[in-house]
Amino acid sequence: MAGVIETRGLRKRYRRVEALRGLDLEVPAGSICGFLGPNGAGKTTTMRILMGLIRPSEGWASVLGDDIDGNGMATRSRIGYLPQDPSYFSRATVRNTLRFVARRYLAGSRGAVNERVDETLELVGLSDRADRKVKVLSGGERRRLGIGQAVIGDPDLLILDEPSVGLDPEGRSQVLDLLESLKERMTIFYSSHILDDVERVADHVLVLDHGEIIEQGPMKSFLGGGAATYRVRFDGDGEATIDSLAREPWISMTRLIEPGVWEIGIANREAAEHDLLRTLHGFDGTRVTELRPQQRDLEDIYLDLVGAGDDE
Amino acid sequence: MAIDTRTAGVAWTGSAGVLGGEFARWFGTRGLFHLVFWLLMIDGWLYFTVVTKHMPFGGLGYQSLISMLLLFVPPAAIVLAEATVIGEYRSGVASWTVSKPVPRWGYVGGKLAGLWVGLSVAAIFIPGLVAYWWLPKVQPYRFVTPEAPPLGRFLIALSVVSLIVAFFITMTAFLGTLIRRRGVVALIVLVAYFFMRIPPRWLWTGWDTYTPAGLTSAQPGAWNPVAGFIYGDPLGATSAVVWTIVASLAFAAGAALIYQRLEL
Amino acid sequence: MTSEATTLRRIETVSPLRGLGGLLVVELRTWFPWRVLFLTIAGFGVFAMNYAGWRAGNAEFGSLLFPFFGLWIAILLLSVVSLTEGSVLGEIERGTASWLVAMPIGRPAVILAKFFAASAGITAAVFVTGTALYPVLLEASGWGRSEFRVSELTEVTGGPIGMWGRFTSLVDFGEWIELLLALSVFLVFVVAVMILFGTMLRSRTAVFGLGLGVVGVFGVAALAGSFAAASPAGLLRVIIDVSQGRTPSLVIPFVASLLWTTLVLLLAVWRFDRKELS
Amino acid sequence: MTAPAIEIRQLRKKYRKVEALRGLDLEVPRGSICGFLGPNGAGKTTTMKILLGLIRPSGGWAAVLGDDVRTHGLVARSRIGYLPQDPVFPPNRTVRGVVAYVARLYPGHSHGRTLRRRVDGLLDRVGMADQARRRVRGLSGGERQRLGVAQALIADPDLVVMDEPSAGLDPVGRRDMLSLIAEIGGETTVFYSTHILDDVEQVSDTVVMINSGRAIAAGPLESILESSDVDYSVRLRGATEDTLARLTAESWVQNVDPHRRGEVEQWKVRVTDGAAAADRLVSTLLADDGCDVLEFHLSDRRLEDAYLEIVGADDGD
Repeated sequence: MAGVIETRGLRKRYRRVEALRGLDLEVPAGSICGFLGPNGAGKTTTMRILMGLIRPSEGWASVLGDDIDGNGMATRSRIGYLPQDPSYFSRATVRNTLRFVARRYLAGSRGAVNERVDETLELVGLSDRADRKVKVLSGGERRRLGIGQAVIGDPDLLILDEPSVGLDPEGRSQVLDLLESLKERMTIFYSSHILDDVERVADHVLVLDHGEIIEQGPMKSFLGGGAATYRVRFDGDGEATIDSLAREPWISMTRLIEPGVWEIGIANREAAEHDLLRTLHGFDGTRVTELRPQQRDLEDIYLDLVGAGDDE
Repeated sequence: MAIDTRTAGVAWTGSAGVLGGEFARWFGTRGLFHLVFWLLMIDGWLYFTVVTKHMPFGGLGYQSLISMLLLFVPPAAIVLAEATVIGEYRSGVASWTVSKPVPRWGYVGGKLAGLWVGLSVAAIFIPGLVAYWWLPKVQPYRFVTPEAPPLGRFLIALSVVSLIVAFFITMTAFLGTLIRRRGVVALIVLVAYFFMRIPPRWLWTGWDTYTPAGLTSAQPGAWNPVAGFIYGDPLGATSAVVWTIVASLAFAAGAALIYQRLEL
Repeated sequence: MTSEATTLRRIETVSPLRGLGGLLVVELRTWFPWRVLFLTIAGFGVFAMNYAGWRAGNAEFGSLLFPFFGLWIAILLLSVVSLTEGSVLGEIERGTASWLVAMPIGRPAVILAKFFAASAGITAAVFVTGTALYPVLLEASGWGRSEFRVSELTEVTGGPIGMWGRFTSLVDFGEWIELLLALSVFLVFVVAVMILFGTMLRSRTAVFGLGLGVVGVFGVAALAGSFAAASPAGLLRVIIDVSQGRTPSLVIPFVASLLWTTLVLLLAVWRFDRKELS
Repeated sequence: MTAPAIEIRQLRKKYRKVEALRGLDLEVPRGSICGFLGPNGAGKTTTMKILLGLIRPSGGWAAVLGDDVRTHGLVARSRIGYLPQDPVFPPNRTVRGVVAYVARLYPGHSHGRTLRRRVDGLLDRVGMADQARRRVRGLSGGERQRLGVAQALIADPDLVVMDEPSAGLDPVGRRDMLSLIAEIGGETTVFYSTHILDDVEQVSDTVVMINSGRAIAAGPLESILESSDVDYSVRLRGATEDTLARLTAESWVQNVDPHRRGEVEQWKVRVTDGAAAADRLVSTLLADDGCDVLEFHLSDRRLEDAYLEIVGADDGD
């Protein structure tokens, strides 16, 4: 099934700066796709091209099956977009802004539209701010309005440019919960710099650097499915338990790190996740007090890919 | 008191920094752009009219030069002053600047002084003197008074035009810090500029003495006083010059005072 | 999203004018009521000043109508330029334009909504002021001398051009409305030019400066009579002729100005359509 | 006794209807690196703007390095480097031009080539060396942020005040920011607000938490992180409902706070009896075959947990 967003050889030049150098990316349908990359890598440029705000210098791109060179109007009615630092009508209230956006995407009775507006206000937690002027909203509230106006048209695809920048921890986790709840109904393509949030919610990852995709794939393959190592701590020294465990076929290696703390290598992760703790717990005598997968998180992998401090 | 000398020292460096920053821009790209624009706008058009006798100014030489400066430079000063004062307030550049060790009066003063001096040099003095140089080389058959006016009186006339420009810059700044809405402030000052050209004397007899109108408005069938001055007519409304200076300083002080209380 | 979503269908129609209605409502709200009120009050204020001075001086009727007209036109021109200099660039700088255009909204709709709203606002101000003043002018023209000096208006150019003319009687209401229409169409042309500059230049200061320049050139050209009738300046020419007692035909400059305005507007629409909104 | 870097007593600020600061007390010792934390709208930006003399307090008193910000604001600002929230610079200046311009505003600034070298050195430190000649107008959010840091440090300030310096920065940029803060800490005091609490743990030595205009916690980082409660963090996958029910029913379990991310469930299990938990937690979790335990350990208390708890408690009462 073709990807919701596909690009082939996408290039964009601004006078001296080459923002995109032949981008080939694919965003699978129904996924929450994290779009990562350093500042100035070309993330915002890519999103603007997909939204038809700017034209590519070369290459081809399609969104929801339609080539972006067409007038893109029909496709845009199926996309919700949140720009990096959005600004709305200066005199409007939150409710009027959402009603204006709803009218652009949906045809229906005034009552139905108002109902949809109230629902969206509820969804993004702005019901008590509905009749406030947009210009008096705080940074966090503006960000929620941004997500609300992107979602209100019931789109098939959501494109969000750093949706949770400037949000406090509580606000960020609400955004994650919101993206989670929207997952069934639409594909979500969003850029972010806070990678442990992305790791928690995204199931597909694209990494852009200096205008080129340097890595893309499902989150699992990113985090390295295959071999896995675990760190286990025992109440006693755990010697006996480790010896008997070592005889299990799917254990590749065991290593003592410090008294009572062992590192265990396992051939494949699925077996480890199901059997390791059960097997360890099965041996009477010592008690397991801690089990930690030694997994490199998305940020470590990202820093390797981007070559931390690679300002060549 | 030790602390006050410290404050004074910091205030001086900060204000000088802002003023220096403005002059650097005026002697850089911005100044060059303006110089080319005004040479075309003033000297270019004057040359066109003098040679082709086409436009109403046709063939009147030095007086029409002064009139053109009085007609075109003040509106430009109003637009530029509004863009600087209100534009930087709204965009947040003002807030960023006064978060440095820069006193607010130093910020406002530096911006206005930079604009006044920069615009006067690029739009009044250089185009004026360039015209002073080439006008006699064009056969003066259409000039009302062919020979060039004495350079001294000509320079004084250019300085009076520059004072009038200062009046409009500071008036825009004062209203700009008070109202802080771009379109409205420019409109009010542009209307005032218009009333300086055709003063509604029936409304207030003091126009000619207390405002630049005394210098810019022409009695029917005569030159405006500044244009007339270069060929020996007495400036007449010297009080207008004095009051223009007083008004400019008052507007500038008012703008600085209001800016002192602004929340940025 | 609850079941009610069924009564809401996703928009399918595709046209460059999509969203014009919604945008027009927003743009009209920036002009009505405040800006129109502001322009109307300015018009009345200028007239009241003139009228007071004129009654006191007991001068000829021409010296009431004529300076008022000159002043009123000048202030309306300055107002149009000052109030529309930020209409396109203001939105682009704030980022509102890219937010709008990312929605299923036709780019032409954004420009046309701004043009129609500004034109409606200014035309309303001209006609409200004009029609309200007509009875006062009619009564005032009943007495007072009837010749005048046109030079007061031409002082705009700063040179002593003396021209005498006669002013017979006030134009009848039909011709008065034609005058207001001519003035409105010229102002609408200036709106189109300002919007075009907004799509071509990068700084609002430049748009403002150029706007004042264009208005100045058209104004001076109309007074000097050197512009052909087939241009918006011809409209100004008509206004001056009518107020000097002559009755020139309004058709040619009127049609010409509408064509000029449409051309400028189409260029603005085309420019905005291709503009890169970063 | 040298005055503290920042001293605030009963600071109040009322915008038309909203009371942004309701009697804030705060003290930041010299040479410390202080994280200033709080939810959106708690009053962080208002506090900083008062310190910088951008807005006037409605009540109370604030001093920077011993100088009262209202009577001697100028002297105070001559020793502060400030990075506002989403900074705005003169659009037509170049990146190098902005930093040099700021330097000249401070008393005792260097000139000519020495200034030029300092500016380029600092631009290199923030990773903007190759953008030095670019116009500010075309910079992206992250690049503007890096320029913001450079212009805040160019005048060798004694106090650096930064309002969400790492908002919009990518992971590499954030890491450079942290190492930069750590480097200038010590002789320079750093007072910065942020929402990314892991960063604060790595670099700050003191923390101040503010909520609805009042300080709700302040002190060294270690004291903030201490807590009497015993918590376990557990990650599971599969059918977890009845395991959850069974766990909450246990006598030694006070409560379980579940979060779902994809198919993985993240639980925070607060226990009342540590010993009983150590004994029976694993067997309780493993009772249901359909649910796998991916990870479990005593949760190493993170600043984010302490923050959510303290702010939650403050909102609660």
